[in-house]
Order: sequence, then structure tokens, then C-alpha cells
Amino acid sequence: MGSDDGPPALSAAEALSAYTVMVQARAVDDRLWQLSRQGRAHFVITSAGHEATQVGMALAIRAGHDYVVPYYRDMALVLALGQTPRDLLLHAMGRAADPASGGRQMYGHFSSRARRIVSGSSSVGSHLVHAVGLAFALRIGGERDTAVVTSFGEGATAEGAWHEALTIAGIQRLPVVFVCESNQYAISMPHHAEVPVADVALKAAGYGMPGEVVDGNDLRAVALAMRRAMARARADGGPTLLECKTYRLRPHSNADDDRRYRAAAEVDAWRARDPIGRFGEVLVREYGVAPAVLAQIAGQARAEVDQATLDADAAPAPHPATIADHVFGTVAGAAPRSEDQRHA
Amino acid sequence: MGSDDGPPALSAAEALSAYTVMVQARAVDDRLWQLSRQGRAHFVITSAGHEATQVGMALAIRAGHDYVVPYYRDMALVLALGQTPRDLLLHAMGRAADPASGGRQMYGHFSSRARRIVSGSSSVGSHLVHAVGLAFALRIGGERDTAVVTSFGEGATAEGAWHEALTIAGIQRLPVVFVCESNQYAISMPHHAEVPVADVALKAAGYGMPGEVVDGNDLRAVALAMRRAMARARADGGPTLLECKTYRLRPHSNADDDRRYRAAAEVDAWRARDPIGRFGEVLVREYGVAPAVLAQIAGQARAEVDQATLDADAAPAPHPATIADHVFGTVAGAAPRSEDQRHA
Amino acid sequence: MTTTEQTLLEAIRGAMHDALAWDARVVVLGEDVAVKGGVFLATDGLLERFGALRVIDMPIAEAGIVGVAIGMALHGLRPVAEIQFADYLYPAIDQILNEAARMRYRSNGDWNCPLVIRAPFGGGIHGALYHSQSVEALFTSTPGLKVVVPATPHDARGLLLAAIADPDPVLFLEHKRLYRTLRGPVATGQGATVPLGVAACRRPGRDVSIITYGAMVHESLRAADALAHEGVDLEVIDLRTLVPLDRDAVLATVRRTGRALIVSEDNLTGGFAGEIAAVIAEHGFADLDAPVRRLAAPDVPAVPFSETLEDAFMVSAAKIMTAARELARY
Amino acid sequence: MTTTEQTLLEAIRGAMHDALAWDARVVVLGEDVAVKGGVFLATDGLLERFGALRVIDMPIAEAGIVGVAIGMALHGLRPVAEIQFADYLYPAIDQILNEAARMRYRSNGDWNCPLVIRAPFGGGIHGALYHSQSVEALFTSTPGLKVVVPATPHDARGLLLAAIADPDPVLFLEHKRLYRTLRGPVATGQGATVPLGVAACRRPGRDVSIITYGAMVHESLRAADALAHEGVDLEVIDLRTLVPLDRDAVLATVRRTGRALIVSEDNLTGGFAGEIAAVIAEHGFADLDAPVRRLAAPDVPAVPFSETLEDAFMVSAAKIMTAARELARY
Ligand SMILES: Cc1ncc(C[n+]2csc(CCOP(=O)(O)OP(=O)(O)O)c2C)c(N)n1
Ligand SMILES: Cc1ncc(C[n+]2csc(CCOP(=O)(O)OP(=O)(O)O)c2C)c(N)n1
Ligand SMILES: [Mg+2]
Ligand SMILES: [Mg+2]
Repeated sequence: MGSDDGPPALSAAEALSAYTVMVQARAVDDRLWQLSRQGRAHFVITSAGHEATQVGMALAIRAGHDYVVPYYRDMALVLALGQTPRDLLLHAMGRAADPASGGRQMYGHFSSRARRIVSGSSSVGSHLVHAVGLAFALRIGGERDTAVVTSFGEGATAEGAWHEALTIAGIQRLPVVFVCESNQYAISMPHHAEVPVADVALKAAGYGMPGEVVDGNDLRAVALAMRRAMARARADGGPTLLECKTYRLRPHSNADDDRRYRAAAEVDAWRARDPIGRFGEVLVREYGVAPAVLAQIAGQARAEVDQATLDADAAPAPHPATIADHVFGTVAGAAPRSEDQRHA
Repeated sequence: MGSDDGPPALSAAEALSAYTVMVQARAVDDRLWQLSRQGRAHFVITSAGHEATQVGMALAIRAGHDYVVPYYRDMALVLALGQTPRDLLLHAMGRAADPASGGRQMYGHFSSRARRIVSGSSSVGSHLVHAVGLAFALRIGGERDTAVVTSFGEGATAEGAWHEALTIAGIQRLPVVFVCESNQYAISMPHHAEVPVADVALKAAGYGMPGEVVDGNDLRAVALAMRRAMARARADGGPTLLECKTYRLRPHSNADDDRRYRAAAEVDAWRARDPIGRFGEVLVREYGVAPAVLAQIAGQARAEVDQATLDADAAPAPHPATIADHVFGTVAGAAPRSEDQRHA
Repeated sequence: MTTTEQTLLEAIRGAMHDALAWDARVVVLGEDVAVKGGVFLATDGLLERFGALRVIDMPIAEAGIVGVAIGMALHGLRPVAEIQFADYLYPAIDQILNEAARMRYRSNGDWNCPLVIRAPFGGGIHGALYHSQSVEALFTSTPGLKVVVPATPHDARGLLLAAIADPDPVLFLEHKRLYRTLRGPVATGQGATVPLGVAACRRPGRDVSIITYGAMVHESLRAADALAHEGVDLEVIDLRTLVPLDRDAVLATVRRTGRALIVSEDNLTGGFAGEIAAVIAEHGFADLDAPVRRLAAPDVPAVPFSETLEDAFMVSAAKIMTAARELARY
Repeated sequence: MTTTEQTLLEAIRGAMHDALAWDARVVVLGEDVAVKGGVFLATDGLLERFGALRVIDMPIAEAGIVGVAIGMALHGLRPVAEIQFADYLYPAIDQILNEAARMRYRSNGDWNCPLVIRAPFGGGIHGALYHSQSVEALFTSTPGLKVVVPATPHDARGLLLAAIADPDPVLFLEHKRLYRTLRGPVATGQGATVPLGVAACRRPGRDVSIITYGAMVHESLRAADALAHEGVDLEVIDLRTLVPLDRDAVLATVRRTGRALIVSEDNLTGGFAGEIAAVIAEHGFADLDAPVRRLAAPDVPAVPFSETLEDAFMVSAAKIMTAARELARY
């Protein structure tokens, strides 16, 4: 159901636009690795291979309405939610105009209050509790028909904070969809060294919520499962744990050498199942899209990324004098104090 | 199997000695509440109601051989492992001779290195990881045929550290038996506000280990389930999660007023199922023990506790000059340093 | 504005009650806070008055409690989370310091975390190692978090209301020994907040400045009364807020007396008393007629249970008198 | 005893290698430490040499890693746990401070916890808020835990071996910027440990004492070399161990120069520099010819990413020169 062999679950427009975002995401990822090799980006963390999972998720999210609490690998997700390649390049290069953090966080820490994309730290697993709190707040505020989505790797499911988030969501039956981007590795460690069971989805049973395994390289399967889970959440039917099985096609980050811990043959086998190529074939076969259209989309993505790179390169770095901005907000009615913020 | 209606699973000697410990534990508990009302014990935390669970556990533990990592409610357990009423009263009164802590910890923090009973903090759920580390050490050291037991309330299963302990034990298939003394409440909060599923045992599925619900007020049922789990652990068959359903018959501690959150009728209903009375009936009915013997056991327990109270009362408090002892150990080969330990 | 006599506990409960009543964004959450009304009854009656959506019993998951409060705050609520004892803040430290304190900065001001974390702390109540700790030193080194320690019922109410109104995370440490033993006048009414970051002079004096906070304010005042008979005149400064620290008040008192005794219930090494001493050493050097002195608990891992050991641990009026007398004579 | 040239990273790896080889009780555990050999390759090759029972890949569960190490230590092993970045020590703080540091004391000496927790810390490597933190201030206020910060390859090896041999928990903070950039002679051999709690004078000088640790030792030495041309003679003290603090060495250098500049990579308020300043203010008052001065990072929540902001954050030789020059002139 909803897999590559099932009936088309997406309209042609949805399918084409999803494909476009996937291609765009890969083009941004390609560029970042290039910039890293050139010493122009200090930190790169890949989303290559996760595009079907992330863009599939976005197909069930109403951007700016539902809250999204992502993790560092979710570049394709935030693109699908409306961030632009330029936003991402500004972020990667640490520019003042970086919309995620004004150049304060390293790449992969996506954020936009306007889009309800929540700022995260780098601490694995620490953000799910925020998703649960947002869902609680929606209930308290009586904001109906809205859900919260949060994502993480399978390695993160070992963290204590992960457990506390699912426990609270389960007890309170809150409108949260927990999406595991289950990519077989946590940096170097294979699934069996990170997770005591074959499927992360099996963990759902301990939290009183449904758990489901999805082919994370199948855009439509992800979209359908996500829509079911989001519908349940919006209808006050409680949380869901979705495990999207996928694969990270590149090293963990630019600091990683994945040849130390996995065989080239394994990576190659997954490359053959690249979610973008796979969905491209679906477009041609089932939606009757001409291969030339796909080539055009790829070309346009590259051009956009080129322009974004130029823009980001030319954008100014944050001014050193702003270093102590936004430590605290302004207290209403308080007189400004002379306490010096800078001592260095 | 092994329940009140099954075949006798314990020898007569085992059964009688188990009963004796249960009675002794209740007598100590009674005394502690009395001392608390008299202002002679600052802190009391009850084990009343948990005796069958705890003494049943002990029937599967080889004292001083298997490690035990208990929690604050495990007084009957440590009695069964060889602690004496005098030890417990010295502990409750904070005497220098308190074997658990030399008067440093409040009552309920049992410990004895000689007996392989591990010192705990008051932080709920923080001790299970130590049990896992001990089990790991046994494997590394090649100490076979030895297992680790750790216990906790159902409320503790919400803690992150609880999850991390079970995750690591599950991944490594370590010889640990996790025993939940599932007593329906965490201080004031009923099971459904603490645990997202009906049975804590259901959580085992997420950790790749068997989970089992046991009637925690049935000494033999607990002993049998524990023996199965310990046998599995000792044979390198991996960890087990055992949930012993029971009830705390008194307030959480002397600082608690349980009338604020539970009905007297509920407490009374459980009082009727008191594990000690219930096992006493088994002794009479199945083991042919004369009721007078039970009365004698009770009398002897009271006498022992009286003597223990006198002893503890007369025992000296820790000397103030010892306050800075045991902050650090002695470094082999290091010259003593003049660094002052006391500044007050 | 009316004034009533309240215990510290009543003042805190009243502040939460009124905040819930006045501001629909305020919610209270924690272990045992709803049905039971809190293990110290600090939230007693709030569930009945405001309902289960705003007074929330949470499972035993401190990181979860603070993390959920962060999520609520991100949506614009004003959560007041209780951690049952300050000793159990540790499992939530990642959420408090890495998440709440750093949220505004890391998002360049796009997000903020207006939440309050209340926790009873402090010793002298036979609570032993894990129900007696002074934990403030763990929280005063991360800019982005404010740390408040009220010493009077009036301040407890006023500072808690200010903390709830504050746009940033505030750790609010309540000395549990004072909950019921301390009574005093409390100004109620919506305007009666006490601003964060402003110390109070509890007793003017000429000879030695005592700089302290929490329960030690009262030990210090007792010592001051007793020493007055010996002709030693102590000034007692109650910091009220540790972060932001009222450096001006600290330096001003040293300027007046030339002698500073910092009194802390925490153990000495690495404690917040060191920060105060450092500020004086750096910026009040020329005013000092004697070395700065810290009076703190001995450097042991935590407060032991038995009365003999607990007494040896706790800083008391008597110990303050000895230290202040010595300093006055320097 | 032979001496070889090694980087800081090689010295640390070598110490673990040799400890594993010499003592069957030693085990190494952490995330990615076995198959990958650590994200910085600090444990590279150890799995191959010592096997999967002694070099253990652990899931992403910091409280679990430290807690398991505690359990191992209770049984008599000597675990060396790696936390991948010091920024991720937070989820393990309850285990480190409430459990490991308090185990010996709470059991009246019956149990002890001989374990080492290694963690890369520090900024200047474009690691941003969560890969650059200086976290020592969170760990220096709880007696029962030792805190070590080596500044040279020789010390890294010697202190790590001493930490592994120590009967109590030790937090071992390694400055990641020095891992590969710093080379130096290292005495190998089983006896070449460096005792915990003893500072080193890296450069004798007459005018100003710089008291520091970690990467700031090298910035300070650079500043000292440069200032020598201006006729300002700096003494540089490398604390090496923060707990226990070598108070004697701190007070002795102040006695020699009369001027103390404490240099810290951490932000100012609440940092460990305050403790050092306080000790000097209390016990070295009579020796001071000028106020104690702390040079630290600005009070912001953590190190920002972009180079402009990171440079503004980091204390550098240039900033040390300015501060030392001013202090020398006082
Ligand atoms: C609390 C914490 N511990 C460790 C790390 C270091 N770290 C960063 S990513 C990562 C692996 C995460 O694996 P997984 O959750 O499976 O996500 P993936 O990267 O595979 O998408 C680790 C260990 C961290 N960032 N935070
Ligand atoms: C980390 C932590 N949080 C909170 C507490 C306060 N506390 C002590 S016992 C308790 C309830 C524990 O309930 P449960 O685990 O079910 O065990 P029970 O007491 O019912 O046997 C709580 C919340 C604590 N000791 N430690
Ligand atoms: Mg992964
Ligand atoms: Mg319970």
C-alpha cells in the first residue's frame, strides 16, 4: 500500500514538487562537501540517502502550522518546509544572515520560528522532549487539528531523554509523531550495537503507542504512513512511532571516514537503491514524466545552488560586537543595568 | 505454577525461614514507625506489603556471591540476605556502627560490600546502570555462574537512566535480573500517571529481553520466577525484566500522608491480601506448621527488634571529627599532602 | 496593595496561585504536584482551583519535566516546573544548561524559553546526602540562566512572580528549612514583584560586610545581633539573585566596611562564594582592609545524615560569629 | 625510561594502550571507541590489540556509559570511559556527581569508584556551541571527584596513568585543539606517572604570575615570550589538576611576583578562575601588590560558530598580553 507498486498516492503536482526538493537537497549536499574539501565550510553533515524519508514526512506536515522539531540530518525536510538553498548556504558558512542562528550554530542546526521549525542543540536525543512539550502546549491552548513532528536517528533511541519523551507522550496521549530515520549506523556503530531489538518500531509497545516500520527510501510509503500518523495525532488519537528504514550514503560528517567501519560493497548496494533515482523512475513510469523534465530539474537545482553559494559567499560575517547579543531578553519594565557583558 | 494453589516449590526449611524473615521485616518496620512518631528516627520508608516480593527474590540469590543493587524499599530483601535487625536500627538511628553508611545516609540506603549489596543514592532509577556494569565486569572477569539482581519501583521506569540500563543489558545480553516492585503508586501518583502501559513487563519487548508479570504477594510465585530468571542469567541467556505486582501498605515515608491520594477502602482491601498472613496460611495448610509456631516466630521477632532498638539506642553517634573521612582514598605511593580538608 | 503574614511556603504557593489566576499562560508541572499538592504542599489546592490541564502531575523523569517545560515555553506558555528536591536536578542538567539556557543565544534571539524551575534545596533538616544539597554552583557558570534564592517570604513571592514574568529561564531555589519556620509580612497584589538582580541590605553595619543568601541570611543576622553586644557591627547583604549578580551592591558594602565575609551553606571549593570573593578581589581591592574571607561547609561530598555530622557540616550563627570576630580584628 | 616525541593524542593513546597491556583490570568504553577507534582516533588500534571484552563500543547513552563504568569499578575493574565531547557530559552528570563522586563517602569507605572519564573539550576549532565547551566549572564543586587538565603530551600520558591508578573517580579533560597541533617529549615506561594535585611552573618570571591550565598555558607562554621584549617578565603556572588544587603552588607564585593574572578559556562568571582568585584573595592578600585579575571569555552561553564570533570569544596570547601589561603597570 503506497509502495512503488501500489496505486499513486500523490497527485502529479505533489510528486513533481517532492522530487524537485529531493534533487535540490542532494545538490545542496553535493555543494557542501565540495566547500568542505575547499576549506570553505568548516562542518558538513550529510542528508544524502535520507531524502525520501524527509520529503515524505513533509508531505504530511502543514508548514508553519504543525511544529517540526528536527535533527541535524534533516536538510531535505527543512527545504521541503520552505527553507531555501540560500538559507542553507548562509547557515553552512556561518553568515550573519543565516536564518537558523545568525552564524552561531554549525551547519545542521535548522531553525525558524516563523515556520515553526524549532532550534536544536547538537546533543543527540535531547530535542524530543521539546516536541512533547509543544504538543502539551497545543492541548492546553486548545489549538486543535495541529500536530508535532520530531525526528532522530536509531542511535538516539538509546538516550534517556528519548525514553522520557515517549513515556510522557504515551501517558498523556499527546499529538506527536516520532520519526526514526533508521539508517543502520550511528557514526560507526551498526544497528545491533545501538539498539537491542531488530526494529526500533518494536519499542513502541512499551509506550502504549503504535509503532510502524516503513521503507524510508520509498517516498510514497513514508508520505502515506506519515499522513495516517498525523491524522491520528490531529484527531487526538495519540502519538505514533514511525521507523523509516534508510541508509546514509556518505560519511557521517566531513570529519568521518566511513571506510573504517563499513564495506564499500554495502554502500554501493544502497547507492543502487538511491531514493532519488528510484522516485525518478516512478515519475517516468507512473506519472508519465519525460526524462528530459528530470534532467531539467537537476540542472535548475544546480543553478540555484550555484547562485546560493555566490550569495552566501558575499554575505557578511557576524560583527564581533554582536557576540553578547541575545544572552538574555529584555525584562519588561526593568531599568537598564550597567552590568558589563564583556570582560575579555 | 508455583502459586498458592500449585505444588510446594520450597522445602519446609526454606519456607519457614522465609516466613521468619518476612515477620522480622514487618517487626522492624513497625518499630521504625513507632520511633518516628517518638521523634527518635528522622526518616522512615516502609517495606510493609513488599515482603513476599523481596524475600521471594532472596530465595533465588546466593548471598555474597550474586550482586544485589537494591533500592530504598528493600529492607526485607537485605534482611533475607543476612543483615540483622540491629544493623537496620543502627542505620535508621544514624549511628557510627551503621554498617550501611556509618550514619551518613538516611534509612533505606542499604549497603554491604562483604555481602555484595551495593550502596545506592536516593535518586530514583540511578542504580540500575551500576547493576549492568557489575554484570559486565563479571563477564570481563570470567566470573561465571554469577548474576546481578536490581530492584526498583514502577515509577522509576520513567527515568532516562532506567532505559539506558535496560538498553545496554539488552544489547550485550548481560546477566542481570531487573525486578520491578510494582506497587501501584509512586508516592501519590497512580500507575497510569507514571507508566504508559498496563504492565511494566510489556516494556521488556523494546529491550530484547523476556518480561514477566508475577503476583508479588505470593512468595512462591516470586521465588520460582526469580529462579528461572537467575538460571537464565547464570547460563549466559541474557537479562530478564520481572514485574512483581504488589502494594505498599503504609504511606510512602514518614513525611507522607497517603490519605491525600488513596481511599482507605483500597488500602484495606490490600491489607486483606497481606503477603505475610497469606504465606502463614500456606505454611499451616500445606506445610503442616502449627499456628503456635507462627505465633512464636512473631514473638521472637519482636524480642529481637526490642533488643536491636536498645543496642542501637546505646550505640554512639559518629564523631564530628570524622566528617571529612573517606572523601578520597589513599593514593599508593603518594606523599601525604597538607591540603586542609576542613575550612569551617 | 495589602500585606499579610505568611510563611515562606505560603508565599510561594500564593505566588503560583495568583500567577495562575492572572495569566492564562501559566502552568504548573512536576512530580506529585497535582493530586497530592507537592511533597511540601507548595502546590496544595492548585489542581482543585485550576484543573488538570494547568496543574500537571508528571512521571519521575526530570529531564522530561524540564524538557516539556521548554517545549511549552517555546509555544508561549509560562511553565513553572517543580523538581521535588534540588538533589534531583542533576538528571535535568542537560535540559537546563544545554537547552534552556542556550536556546535564545543559539537561535540568535528567534526563540526564547520563559520558564521557571523551582526546587527545594539546603540542609539542616536531617535529609542526608540526597535531600540537603546546595546545588547553585552547578548553575551559576552558564550565562543564559538566571538563579534566584529568596530568603524572606516577601521576596519569595515577589521574586517568583518576577521569575514567571521573566522572558528567560530562571532556576528558583527555595530553602526547605525555611518553608515553615520562617514567617514574615508579604505584600500581595499584582505589582508587588521584586526585580531579579538586585541585592538587599538586611542590616547596615560598619565593621564587617557579610555577603550571603538563602538560609545563611538568617544565621548571619543572628550572628550580627549577638556580635553587636561585643561591639562588632556587621552589615548583612542578601544577594537574592546569584545570576545576574548585583556586583554594585557587593562592591558598595565592601567600600563601606573594608572587610568582606562571604557566608555559604555549600562546601567551600568551587562554590559560588568563590565568584563573590573574586569580584571583590578584582574590583574592591583598594577598599579592603583585610583579606576577603569565605566561610563555607567543609569540602565533603554532601551533607551527612547523623546529627553530629550534620551539625559539623552546617554553617551556623556561632561559626559566623567566630569568623566575623576574627575578621573584624584583622 | 625512554623518551619519545609524541602529539598530545599519541601520548593519550599510548597511555591507554600501556595501561591495558600492564593491568588486566583496565577496560576502555565509549561511543565509537572500538571499531572506529574514537572520533579523534584516541583509541585507534586498541580493539585489535585487546579485544572486544576490553575495548567496548557503547550505545549513545552517556549516563549509561558512566553508570556502567561505576558498576565495573565497584567490582574492581579500572574502566576508562570516553565521552565523545565534553559538551555531552551533561546527561551523565547525575552519575558523575551524585553517584561516582559520592560513593566512597556515602558508604563510609566501604565502596569506591576507581574510574576515569576522558572527554575532549575546548574551543578554537570551529566547533560552535556544542563542540567547544569548557565544562570544568560544573565538576569542581563536588568533593569526591578529581579534575585533571593536561597541557603537554608528557603530562597527558603521566597524568592519565596516574588517574587510572587513582582509587577514586577522575574527570580527565583533553583540549581537542592540542590533540594534533602539540608535540613534545614524552617519558614512557611504567614509572613515568605525573602525580595528581601538583602544579608545574612552565616559565619562571618576576613581574606577573599567570595561573592557568589547558590550551591557555600555551597562549600564556606565547604572551610571555612576546612581553619579554617589552621588559615584562611573566611567570606561567600550569595547574594540571584543578581538584585537588595545588594551593601551595598558587600562593607561592603570588608570593614571588605580587601580581596574579588568572587566565581561563571558560566564560568569566562562575568559572573555576573564581576559585583561584578567591584562594589568592584569602590567603595571599598580604603578598599582593595589585588586585587579582581574571581574564576569561565573555559571559555568553557558549562558543559561537562563525570565525568572527569565535575569535571574539577565545582568549588569545594578544588578549593575555594586554591584560598582563596592564597588571604589571598597576
Ligand atoms: C548526547 C550526544 N552524545 C554523542 C553525540 C555525538 N554524536 C553525534 S551524531 C552521533 C550518532 C547519532 O546516530 P543516529 O542517532 O543513528 O543518527 P544518524 O547520525 O545516524 O542520523 C553521535 C554519537 C552527540 N551529538 N550527542
Ligand atoms: C531522581 C529522583 N526523582 C524524584 C525522587 C523523589 N522520590 C522518591 S521516591 C519517589 C517515588 C518512587 O516511586 P516508585 O519508583 O514506584 O517506587 P516506590 O516508592 O513506589 O516503591 C519519588 C518521586 C527521587 N528520590 N529521585
Ligand atoms: Mg543512524
Ligand atoms: Mg511504586
